[in-house]
Amino acid sequence: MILRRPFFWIIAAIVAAFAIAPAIGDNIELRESLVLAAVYITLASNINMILGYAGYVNFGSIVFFGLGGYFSVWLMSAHAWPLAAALVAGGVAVSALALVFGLGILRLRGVYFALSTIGVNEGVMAFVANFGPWGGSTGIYLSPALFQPLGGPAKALWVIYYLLVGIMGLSLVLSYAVKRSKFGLGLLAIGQNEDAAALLGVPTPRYKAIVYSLSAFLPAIAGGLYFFKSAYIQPPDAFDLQLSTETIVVAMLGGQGTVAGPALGAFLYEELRGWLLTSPTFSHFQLVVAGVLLLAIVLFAPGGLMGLLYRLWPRLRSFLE
Amino acid sequence: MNALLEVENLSKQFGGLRAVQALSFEVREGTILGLIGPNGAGKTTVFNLLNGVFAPDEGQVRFRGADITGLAPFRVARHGLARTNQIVQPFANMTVLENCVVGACFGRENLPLARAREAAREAVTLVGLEDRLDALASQLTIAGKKRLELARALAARPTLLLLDEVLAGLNPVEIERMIGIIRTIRDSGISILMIEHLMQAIMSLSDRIVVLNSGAKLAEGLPAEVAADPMVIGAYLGDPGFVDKLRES
Amino acid sequence: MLGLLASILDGVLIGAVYGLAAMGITLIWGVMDVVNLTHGAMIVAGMFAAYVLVGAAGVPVYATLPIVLAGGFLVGVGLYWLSVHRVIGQPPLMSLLSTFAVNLVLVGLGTAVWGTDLFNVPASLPGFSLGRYTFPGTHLMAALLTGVIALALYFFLYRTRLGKAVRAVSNNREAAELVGIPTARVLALAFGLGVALASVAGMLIATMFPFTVLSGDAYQLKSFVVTVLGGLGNPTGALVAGIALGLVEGLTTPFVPVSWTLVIEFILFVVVLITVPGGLLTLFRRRRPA
Amino acid sequence: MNAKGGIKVGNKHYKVRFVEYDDQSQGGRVQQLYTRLILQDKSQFLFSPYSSGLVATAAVISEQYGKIMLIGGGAEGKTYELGNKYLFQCITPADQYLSGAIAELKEHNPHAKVAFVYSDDPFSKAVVAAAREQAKQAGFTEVLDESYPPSTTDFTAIINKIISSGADTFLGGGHYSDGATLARQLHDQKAGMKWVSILVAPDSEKFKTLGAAANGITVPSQWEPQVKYKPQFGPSIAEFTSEYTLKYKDLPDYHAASGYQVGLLLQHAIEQARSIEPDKVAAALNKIDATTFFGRTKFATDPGHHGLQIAHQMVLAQWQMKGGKLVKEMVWPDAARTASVVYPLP
Repeated sequence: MILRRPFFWIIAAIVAAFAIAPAIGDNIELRESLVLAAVYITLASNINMILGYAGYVNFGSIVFFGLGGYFSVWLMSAHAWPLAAALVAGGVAVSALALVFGLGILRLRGVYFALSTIGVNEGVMAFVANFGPWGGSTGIYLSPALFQPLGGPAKALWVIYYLLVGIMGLSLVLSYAVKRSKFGLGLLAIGQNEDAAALLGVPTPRYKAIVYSLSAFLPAIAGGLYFFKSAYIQPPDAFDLQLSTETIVVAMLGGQGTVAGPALGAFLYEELRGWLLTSPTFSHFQLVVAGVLLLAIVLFAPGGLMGLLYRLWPRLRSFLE
Repeated sequence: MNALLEVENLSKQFGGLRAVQALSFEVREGTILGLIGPNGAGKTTVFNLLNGVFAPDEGQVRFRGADITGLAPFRVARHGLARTNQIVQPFANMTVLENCVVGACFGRENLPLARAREAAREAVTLVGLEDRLDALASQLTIAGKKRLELARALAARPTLLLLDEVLAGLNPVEIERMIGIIRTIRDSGISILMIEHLMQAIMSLSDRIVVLNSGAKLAEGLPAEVAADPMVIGAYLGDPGFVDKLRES
Repeated sequence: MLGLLASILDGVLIGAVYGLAAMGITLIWGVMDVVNLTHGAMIVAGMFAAYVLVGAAGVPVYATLPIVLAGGFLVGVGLYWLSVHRVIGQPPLMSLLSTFAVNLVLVGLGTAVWGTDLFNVPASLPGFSLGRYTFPGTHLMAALLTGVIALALYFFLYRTRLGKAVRAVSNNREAAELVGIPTARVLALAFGLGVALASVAGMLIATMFPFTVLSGDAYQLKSFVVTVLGGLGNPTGALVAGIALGLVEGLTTPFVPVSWTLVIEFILFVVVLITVPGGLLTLFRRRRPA
Repeated sequence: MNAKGGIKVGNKHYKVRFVEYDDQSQGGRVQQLYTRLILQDKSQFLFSPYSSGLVATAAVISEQYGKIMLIGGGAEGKTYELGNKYLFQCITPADQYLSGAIAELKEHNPHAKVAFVYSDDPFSKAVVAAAREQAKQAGFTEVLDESYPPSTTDFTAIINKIISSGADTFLGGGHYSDGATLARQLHDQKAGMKWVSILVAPDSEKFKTLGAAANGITVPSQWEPQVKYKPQFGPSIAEFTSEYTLKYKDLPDYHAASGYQVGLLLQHAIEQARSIEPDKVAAALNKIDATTFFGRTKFATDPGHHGLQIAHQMVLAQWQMKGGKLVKEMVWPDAARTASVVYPLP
């Protein structure tokens, strides 16, 4: 049924573009820039399910990405698991852990919830920095030999890229499928007015816990891929609160609550950052530029880019969600 | 006629304040029960206790024979007990139809999305909002929002509907219309428990009336009986001392 | 044993300063339900203001306090009109993001101007000793000044007309508006006060510890922990919680490896949020009727 | 360099073009930018990012393309145990950071009671892990071992712990603000240390703003302008220092020096190899055992540690009060000594 919707084909086209563009002429530089875009899109689409749909501000969503990275990297380096198994195991473990955290902190609402997510991220980071099996604060360094089963580093980086694009595609499909489902309708109702939703029969505690756990799964796998690619993982990189906040910025930029918005925002933001970093004029002021941009959106266009597009072409709403 | 909802010895205390004290009553199938009382009598608190917004300190609530005391609000809704809010709480950024689909999806029948849409359409038509189907809830007038609130609860196809002051804030024309809607709902087989301040309206709508004062039941009976009860008159005159005197006498 | 006592005492002194910083966050939250994410940047601004005033203008260290206080207040009022006023009354996400955006700009500018090198404000006062353990005079002075500022704030909020207006707006904005209180201006005033407290805390910290442009993050996080322990919106709670946290740190350091203190702190933070969102003080207060 | 005709290879002259980006210290950025350097900017040789983790991340790219990468920042040794072929560490690895301090201290106090207090980060941990062994061999007693989170801002309780432990020697630190705070609080709280070595922070010129708290603090450094090596090629120490000062209006620190050193070594290796073929240049680098203004350089060539720096020595600097002003003096090794060490701390 989902296959018959035009928007599904838009997602398919985005994924295809990501897959094909760098393959033309073996354009590795484009690929490396798209890797980060794919990671941002994955993170933003997933946080959008809890932020945009259910209305819960998760400042610490990066904890899923980091823990997923740790689980997978550790399984590969210390227990010689193959990549695929390590990734899936990481995703499942982190989702399960998210369910446990979620049952605790999802009793909180609004700012209290937002603050608690910072606490979870910082607490987990401090714990991992002391956790011996994961190398404590030194983290885990991966041997280049681990790239051999994938055909050496050069080929491995392509494999990782395609897997990441796949995860990105799955994130978009998941985000879309959730939005079109009864579950998604319940989440949107929670996001608008949680008490009214509960009175109408929306099982709010269960739905919130499920979406929190669900939004952890794909970012955890993306984390596994990302840190496998980086060949090392350390607490400050894995649990980077700055990246976490950027994810929210990206979702806002595109338009929270829409499916396409976070992806659009993530792509533009990443390309902008990449450009600012390599531009001699702005490289020292890129934080300032990002801040001014964000402030302008929050104050003058809270609906994000999608909000602007909808206002310009209202008919867009019917097929671009 | 069977008792649909049975409330027994219900009590709730907030800090030192006894909001509801040892309250018992029942709603029979196919009837309208009016719940009246002066401001602060604890009427909305009773609704909140029935709905599971608060858990009672004491007492029991049985609905169609099942014990629903202290269940979470969404579980109560699943049993077929729907409710409107005194202060309207629409999902502002959803359309009228989507608002009602939420009701239909998660209510008693727990419908899948496609069928919920049909149920929602029916409910919207029943309250007469069919021409605003795709309008955002935030764009409706107060009267429109009140009707939306009602439609959303109806879409769940409940067995019992709790109405919390659906007439407040409406002009006479709108009130007439709403009273008509409420009658239609009752005639379709849905029982109703309603809180209302407009005496005339509730006297004419209700089959029976329960009067609440300071959280306790002051009187119960047919509308005509209650209207003639001197204690009720005293309570409404706003002189609690008068009531106490009557009690003593 | 003496060492433990010394650590506890000093923990209390420093904790008081953390409490002062947290009062800034909690005051703003209490009055307008906004979590001020420029807090860390404003603490750093206070540090650099002290550094520049002492270094370049030759102002005596503790004479910078009123200047930083006034400057922080003005900057805060400006920030309110720039970034907060338009998002008052909107979902909490909006104010979180708008203040976060300003924070990015400030940190970006700070890094461009000062880099990430370390800075130190030369301050030295005679302290006193307890056996082999010494309490630096700067720590005593900072705690003392914190007490004075906290008292002044209390006096302002409870004894002046303007302070009463702030509390009225905090209790019920609509009602305050109905009785003729210019709420927007009162909100700006409260935001200015909150920022002033943050920058003064920064100035006092600068008299004790060296710092960099990026020091704000650590102090902001600490302020969050203190604020939550004390109860969001409760200035007295913030001060008490700051002192309590300093006490806990002083108490645990001799026995627990320091690298675990953060884990303990954040577990405490999350557990308190979930179980007593009103803050630890509510545990001691008798329940009042609703 | 280009003004002098570039690098001479046989009878060809290669012009040098230098491209740099700011990696924001983010792993993902590093790979993106190094790919850009290799593919778009057509870089033939790479200089490393700053920090051991980022070196490991960049190495995935540089090794993939068979590009030589010279490491001027990132002292951790682990990366070289992973079988990389084109990485060359030009600075002393972490495990040698405190060996000078321990050797010098042994001259003055063979029975030192040491408190190790260090930041819980990979670099500081690696430094202390090695120093712990070296201290034991020197006959010192370890009385305290405490790592603190990198975000720690107040060390009061830790310093009381040091005082309680009866330590007379402090070894540790980590980064800028924590190191400076430690120095200042050790002084403010009159901890009574006779010897204090702190990583990284005291190397900054800004450290002297700590005033009396800075006096007597020792810091291991990769290089200081005061060293006295006799270069076999490249500029003399005086030439490098004066050129740098002329251009940047500031004294060079060891980051600047190691930055110059990696370029110098690369130029030397290219000239020796008479080629810019990576394998030939790598072979030339493997053969280097030479002293420049930066000190001696030799890379490990066994497969288990390929590219690890095994010859370069740290120097130990001490802040000393001279005529009311704080100056950084070299106190170890003898070859670099500019002043005798002040022991115990004033």
